[in-house]
Amino acid sequence: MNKRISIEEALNLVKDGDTLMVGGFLAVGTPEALIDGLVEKGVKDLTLICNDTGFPEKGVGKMVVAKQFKKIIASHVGTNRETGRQMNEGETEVVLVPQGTLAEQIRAAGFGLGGVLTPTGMGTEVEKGKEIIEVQGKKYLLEEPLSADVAIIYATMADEKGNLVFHGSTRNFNTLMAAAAKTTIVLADKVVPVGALNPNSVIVPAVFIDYIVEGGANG
Amino acid sequence: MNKRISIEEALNLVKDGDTLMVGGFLAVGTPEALIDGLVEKGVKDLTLICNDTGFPEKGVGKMVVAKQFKKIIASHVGTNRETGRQMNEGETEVVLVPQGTLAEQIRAAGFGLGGVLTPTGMGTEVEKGKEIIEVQGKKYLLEEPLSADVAIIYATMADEKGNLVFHGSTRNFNTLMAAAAKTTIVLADKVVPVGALNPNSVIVPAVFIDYIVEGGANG
Amino acid sequence: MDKQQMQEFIARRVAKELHDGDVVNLGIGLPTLVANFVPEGISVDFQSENGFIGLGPAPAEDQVDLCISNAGGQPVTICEGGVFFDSAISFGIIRGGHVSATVLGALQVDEKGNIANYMIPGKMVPGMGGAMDLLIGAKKVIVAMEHTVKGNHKLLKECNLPLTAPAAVDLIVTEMGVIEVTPEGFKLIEINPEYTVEDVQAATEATLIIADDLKDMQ
Amino acid sequence: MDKQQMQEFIARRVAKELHDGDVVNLGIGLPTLVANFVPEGISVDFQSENGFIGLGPAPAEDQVDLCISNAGGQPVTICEGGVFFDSAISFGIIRGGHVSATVLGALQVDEKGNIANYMIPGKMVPGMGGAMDLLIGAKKVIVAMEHTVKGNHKLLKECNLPLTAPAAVDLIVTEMGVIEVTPEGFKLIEINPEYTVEDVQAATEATLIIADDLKDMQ
Repeated sequence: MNKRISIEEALNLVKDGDTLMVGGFLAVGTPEALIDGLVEKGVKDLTLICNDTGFPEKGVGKMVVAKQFKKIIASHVGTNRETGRQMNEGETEVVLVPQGTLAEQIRAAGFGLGGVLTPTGMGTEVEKGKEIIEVQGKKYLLEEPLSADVAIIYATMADEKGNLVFHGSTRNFNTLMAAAAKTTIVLADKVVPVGALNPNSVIVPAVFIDYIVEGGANG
Repeated sequence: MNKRISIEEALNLVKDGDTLMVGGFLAVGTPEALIDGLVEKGVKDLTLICNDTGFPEKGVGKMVVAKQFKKIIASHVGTNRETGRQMNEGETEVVLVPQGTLAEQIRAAGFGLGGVLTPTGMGTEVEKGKEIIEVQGKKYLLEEPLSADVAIIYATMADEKGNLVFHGSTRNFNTLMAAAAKTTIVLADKVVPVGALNPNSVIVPAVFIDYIVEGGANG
Repeated sequence: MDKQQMQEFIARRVAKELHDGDVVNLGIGLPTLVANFVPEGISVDFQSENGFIGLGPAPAEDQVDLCISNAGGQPVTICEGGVFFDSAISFGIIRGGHVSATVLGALQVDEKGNIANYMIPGKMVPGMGGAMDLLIGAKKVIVAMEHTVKGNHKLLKECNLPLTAPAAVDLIVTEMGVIEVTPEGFKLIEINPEYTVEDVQAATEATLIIADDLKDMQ
Repeated sequence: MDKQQMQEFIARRVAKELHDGDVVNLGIGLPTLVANFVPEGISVDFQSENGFIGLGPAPAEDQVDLCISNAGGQPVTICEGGVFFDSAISFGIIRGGHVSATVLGALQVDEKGNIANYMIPGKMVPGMGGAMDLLIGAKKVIVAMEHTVKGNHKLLKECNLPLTAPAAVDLIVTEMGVIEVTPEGFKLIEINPEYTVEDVQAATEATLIIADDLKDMQ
């Protein structure tokens, strides 16, 4: 079981039309080198699931500028004017989801749940088209799982099995997306031998990781 | 904000009739010294939420033997014959819940969710009385949140704010119960000054912890 | 007061609502300033919804760590005793009621405590980010904003922009005064001595209830 | 074969179902023995539902760490590259389909793949622990057990004890043979040369389909 692959091999795992999860929060904790590769490769008609659409010249926003998405599911697109332009001109479908709901939907997919009930979005446009369920006298929205064909995530360090640790605020959605895709590729700043990480401090267990690419320091 | 209290002060926070969460898995990662104190204090008519009922002479099982519970919610009671006796003779109500479902119910309460949809228990006696909801063509049970008045949990180490770290397989339900009770008391083997723990390695953030008791090494 | 003085005046007043041990989430813009005015003698932890508690000030330029950023993506620091976590835990903390208070800006607030602050249809649709969860989950919701925008009311009888959350706001702090959202409507409990009650009412679409013990805002 | 030999024979055959890189959860009792027979040249990680991957053998008596235990509460070790986690993550791994295979014992299995292994009403009600999640979530469910109990059938047309999960079992390995659960029913694909097909059928309530290429079980 060797999970290490080259960046070229990793890029070949993303196909036109795929649903793609991308880790990161305003481009912090984003697998930047994989984004650059996907822009260059020109894969298209993707559905993006990401916290936000980064900036036009940083993070997943570069793929927005390259018009690689037919649909974007995110909690915030305000930092990338190109997303707004594509949305307003009807070029790209944009679904806005409350950030905590997005986190739970991705977690639900990865953890085999059929969804969660959340009070977030009740009484707002977010409830449109969703089932409302009353539990213990309080009303909640039923939010369904969100899964993907491929997740590209970032980690500060991986061991050769794929156990991951993170520094700073880079975890964000990376930990959740790891479990929620058919194929998960991690871009790690550094890869260390098996046994080098403290089993009490690993944040993402290797069981969720299919492939490891080394390099491309974050930031 | 000084969260450190004596074991006597901690025991006074548990009242007759309370719903009590107790961390631990077959008495591993159980706040044993708090269990001993509650047995001695004789608090009664409690509802227990715990993975299991430990052993007659170890873990929360000591409280079962002392007949302190009117109701027990657990995934497994087979290691404590006294629980089985009380259940069979109608002395104590026992609700058996699949372990993964119990974990999600406690997490849901702590994280403000109205419940989760799980496939676990479909087609078994577990589905009795529960709502069945179809999502994306598959049927799930709606499992509601489980909260408590007081949670007593264990940690290997706490800082003085209440940030927690764990060694080995002691986390189990401790991390989840921390957020799910009105009052959470942690029994930590060791308490260290604020700043002594690596912010990248803390497992339970202090925001969930109300009180810290030092001592009573696990095992 | 120039704009900066006005914003600091608001932020200073909001900071008085904080208590020792509180965990507080500050929105971007004006609310961020609140961190500069935490009263002496109390300790407050700031939560950053992108994944930590213990948000500290911006670092010196040569101390920047690009992996430690706030919810606006800017480099910040983490205080002693802080802790990093992922987005599921971050919003578990928020949605689960573990955040003592959130301070947010708003486009509109109405007398039922409804708030609109995430989109102007057809014009500006940045998305709600974490705002909907914060409004639902934080124990206390404080809106910190200028009382009007270009002479138009922001404190309304009824919001007409899409809501971020219904019946969510507890307290509104502006440069004109401090307003509680009560079951009966907006209640002016403090007033900036530079203004009269009539001034504040004129700048507010909804009818104000004036507190019997109306105080000066400081 | 005495009881121990029989159990080892079963465990050794189950182990042949494992593949390099698999993450496997073993139930208590007979299934635990499978860990001793992992074929050479492949690496398998064992998951322990109480909170880790990388379950290793029991430690020497002077090496016992009471904070590292298996799902039966006994002291064990963790292998290099292992990782500890809490019960929510543990069952996220299980329910989410990230466990390659689980090996469990059973009281009854029927030809639809229904399994009963957590209670005998009025007699034994230990609880399901993690079994229901494992049966729902593991990619492959292997039942490892003796073919009959005190001369009574365990492989039935239809389970009459409360189910732990419906239509969950993929493969059954006993001392008599290896049985696949197919849409048509039980299919005997390997037989212990010590028995005849008639012996196995007599010990099985449901009608067996005999594989065209029935092999010897080794």
